[in-house]
Amino acid sequence: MKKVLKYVLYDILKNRFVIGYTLLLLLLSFAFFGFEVNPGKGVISLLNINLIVVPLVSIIFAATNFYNSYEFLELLSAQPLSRGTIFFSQYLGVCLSLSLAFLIGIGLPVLFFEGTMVGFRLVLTGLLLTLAYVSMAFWASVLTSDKAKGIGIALVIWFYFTIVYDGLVLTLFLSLSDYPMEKATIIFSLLNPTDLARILVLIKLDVSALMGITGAVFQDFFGSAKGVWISLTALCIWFIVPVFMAFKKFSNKDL
Amino acid sequence: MVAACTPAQKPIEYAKDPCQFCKMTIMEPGFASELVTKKGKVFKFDDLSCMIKYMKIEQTSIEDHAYVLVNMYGSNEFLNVQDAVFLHSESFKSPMRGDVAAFKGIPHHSHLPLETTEEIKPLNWAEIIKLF
Amino acid sequence: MILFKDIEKSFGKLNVLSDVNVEFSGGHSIAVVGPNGSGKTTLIKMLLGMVLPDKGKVYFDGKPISESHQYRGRIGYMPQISNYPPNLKVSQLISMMTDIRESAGWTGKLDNELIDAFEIDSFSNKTMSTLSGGTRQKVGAALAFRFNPDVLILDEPTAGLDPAACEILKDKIQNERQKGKLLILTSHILSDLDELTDHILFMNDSRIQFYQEIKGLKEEFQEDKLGKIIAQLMRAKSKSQSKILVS
Amino acid sequence: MKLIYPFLILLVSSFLPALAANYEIHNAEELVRVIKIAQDGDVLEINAGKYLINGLLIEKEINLVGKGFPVFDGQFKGEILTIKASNVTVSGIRFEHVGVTSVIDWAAVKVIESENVIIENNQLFDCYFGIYLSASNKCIVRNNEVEGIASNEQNTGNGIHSWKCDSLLIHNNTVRNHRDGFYFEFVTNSKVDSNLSVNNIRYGLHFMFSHRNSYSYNVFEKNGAGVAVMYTRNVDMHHNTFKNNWGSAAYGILLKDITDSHIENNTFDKNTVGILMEGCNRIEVNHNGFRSNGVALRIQANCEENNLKNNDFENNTFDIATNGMVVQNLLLNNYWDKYEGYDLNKDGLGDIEYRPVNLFSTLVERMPQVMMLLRSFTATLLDKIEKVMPSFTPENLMDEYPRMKPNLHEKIA
Repeated sequence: MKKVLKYVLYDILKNRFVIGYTLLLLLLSFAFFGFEVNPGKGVISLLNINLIVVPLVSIIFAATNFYNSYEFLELLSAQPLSRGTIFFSQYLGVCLSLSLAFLIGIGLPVLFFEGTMVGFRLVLTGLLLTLAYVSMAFWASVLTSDKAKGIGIALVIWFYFTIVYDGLVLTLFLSLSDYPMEKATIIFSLLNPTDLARILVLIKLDVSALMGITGAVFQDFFGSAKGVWISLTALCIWFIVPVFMAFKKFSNKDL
Repeated sequence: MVAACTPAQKPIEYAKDPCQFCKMTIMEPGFASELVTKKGKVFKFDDLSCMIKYMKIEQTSIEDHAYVLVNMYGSNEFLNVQDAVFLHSESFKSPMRGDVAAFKGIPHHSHLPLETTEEIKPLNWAEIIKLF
Repeated sequence: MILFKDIEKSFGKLNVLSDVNVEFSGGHSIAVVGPNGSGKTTLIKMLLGMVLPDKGKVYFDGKPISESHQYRGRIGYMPQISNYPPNLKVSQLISMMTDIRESAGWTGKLDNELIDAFEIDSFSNKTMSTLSGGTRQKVGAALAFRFNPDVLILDEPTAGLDPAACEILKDKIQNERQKGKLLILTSHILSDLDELTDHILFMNDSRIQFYQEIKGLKEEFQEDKLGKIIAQLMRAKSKSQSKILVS
Repeated sequence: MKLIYPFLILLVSSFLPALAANYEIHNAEELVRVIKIAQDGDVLEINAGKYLINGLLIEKEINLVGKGFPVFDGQFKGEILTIKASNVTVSGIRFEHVGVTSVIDWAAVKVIESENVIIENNQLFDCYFGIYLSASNKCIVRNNEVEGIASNEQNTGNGIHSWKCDSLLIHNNTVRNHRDGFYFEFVTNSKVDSNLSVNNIRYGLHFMFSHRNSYSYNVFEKNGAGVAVMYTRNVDMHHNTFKNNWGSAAYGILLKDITDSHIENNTFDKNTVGILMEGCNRIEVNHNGFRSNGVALRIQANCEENNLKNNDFENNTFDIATNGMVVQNLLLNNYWDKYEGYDLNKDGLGDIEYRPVNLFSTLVERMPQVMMLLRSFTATLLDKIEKVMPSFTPENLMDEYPRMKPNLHEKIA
């Protein structure tokens, strides 16, 4: 696998899109930290990049790249390689290159300007989000052979987790305000990787606000070491399960 | 989710939970009280007077709730308000000065922080509501 | 050497292979022929493990190919259109393929005949995306032969190649044929097939219509040119079955 | 008869000092014996050492002066000193180990129905209640250090507790790990200044029904629920610092039913809620700094005619939250770091108004769990839409002339 991965990486790292993405993130990082007197505000702006731009780029790039590499995947499958090797070389290649872009574009500036726990969590959750959305992109891509359809599904996934899901939760909370919903907040948070990443950073950043109003259950959970570990595990599940489903589908797929 | 919606009483976390009405932290077990709505929402109070005032403002009564509970005086054991006997005296010094203590039956005088000469009449829930 | 046994395959409602039972032996050079959509490509892809049968099994040297991917180390495959990672250099692609074969246990002498003949070294520093279609075909051909495989699967090998390169490739194919290798070819250029193959597998309507030696076929049809025979066959089929066989 | 008493006191205090005796005390028995024989105005110099004392009643106008911090150990058996006489001074003594009862509030030093008692420079450690003033006037409590043991949460009393008192001075004390650091009920015309109240389980400062008092230059930090101020008129709070009060029921200040009061030049730093105002009228909230709070100001709908001027709002998650539509309060010339307007005429004031209440905070007021969506794309989107066409947030709650620069010159550290 290492052999193939090496060449997949050679290819993707020279991809103009990945280079552009790295530069864009770098530019944004320096702009946010440079213009804001208060680094806390820079972190908030970067958090939005983390939650909106990073998932979008990850899922679209991964899906597009999958379809563009389709013939190459065919070619590889005629070689003495297992489907697993082919699939995971491609998957890891995309994950590693996007993670590297993220680490250079956001990780380094954060380390430089905001080397705190908040900064660390920002980078960690951003990385996990990258992996999660790449996984979902792969899943979407193996489900359909139609490139336009696959990228469409990827976009819908992003749109759902970024906007629709929160809108649904909001509506649900407001219409069920007569019911006890303390535990529901935790469940709802765990069911959306973007929300999970956001809360893991906010629980450090806006701790005073979150401590106050969400209720004891929420703050006890996300404020405790156990809760943080559960959340991180959940985020990992968010990239492991889709990639596993994608791999299962890919193994039995006609190329 | 279904389980979460079945009304159930919840223990009060002293020094942590706020009173729904006066927003103060609930500290003293002997005076705290709790409302559980039929939909399962729990409201906690640091003083019986807070709960009664809250119920009056919200215009609700016992019938609207799954549980209306009060701590027995000097303990953190809940008692249904309709099963309780109440005593009202300034000597109780309850957190919001409702100064009402709840008991399972009429308590022995010597267990109370009352001035020896003080004589107080036991009250029931209907009578206690009128106090606040 | 290669055995297709009771193969059934459909894509959704579309039946692409039914009741396929055929055995290819070493030393044969087989032309896979049939109208578009008859299942040729699916058959080849199935042999390479890209398409999985719904029913039945494909055996390579007696072993089902679904059990291990190692057999593909003995196959050289030249796809019809060679698309490679755009930012990879030719040299990197070649060394990747070498790495893959070697880590799959391949040992032996590299066959660099085509690499030399096509002068691939002269552009080995270029990235794949900068190469023309024909040049990419040259790389594909060179890679298919490079590891001295026992089986060669060549999908439209001459399409896109300039006449000179075409001749080089055909010579190479003839060479390998003489070494007793199993060759499986598809081509629209029937004269090529005439020249390069000795067996014909004729497919139509997702079934194998027949598999036999070309020599015998020519005698049967009293015709010397393979092209004419095939044209005849196809016409006959489309009339008798009143089916539109277009893809 | 009652009239003669003041005269006697006057006589004693003006003629006796010269005659006042000085006693050197070395142990508990001696202390008890001397208190029996001592006259008004006498000074008892108490030498360092351990004194096992409980329930020592002082009914004479004497001065207890510790030398090298003698330790009065109550052995958890009851109160240590109970003072029922005016003009008593207690200083330089370390009090330890006052026991807990649910019926009586045992304290290290309790003053009952007396005047001009001075309690200063003492140390109190592991006492149920620390200093307890009951129905006493004109007393001074200063420079004391009061430290409880926080582990037994419900069994800790208040550090400095006053009930039905008038004209007290509470100055430069430190209280830690008690239930309420400072507690005042029915206390009037008193001054509480330069105290430090840290890590108390409930409130750093808590007063009810205590009119016409002033609180200044105090620091309230990391108290379980911050500071609570209730049912009181004419409170003057200035130059205090409220910081790091975190929790679901924690406030810099919880103001409940307060009228005609001043809250000025205070600093609110990193509190869950800086100020919660409920049922508050005619309060001047001016020149305060609100920084890094969850909600800087939470104004309930039943607050009217409050003025908020020249305050600085920086780095708060929410500047103002409210649960109503119409809020009859004035916001003027505050600095809001979230303000996005311009100052084209260069008068230091923004050219358009600032509305500090956003839609999201309004939704949170209605359903607290909505907070889960804080800073989500959806929440931001809703706020932007609301800004363009306000429909849910109170339209008249706005600062018409917001400042472009902070009023206070100190920047965030």
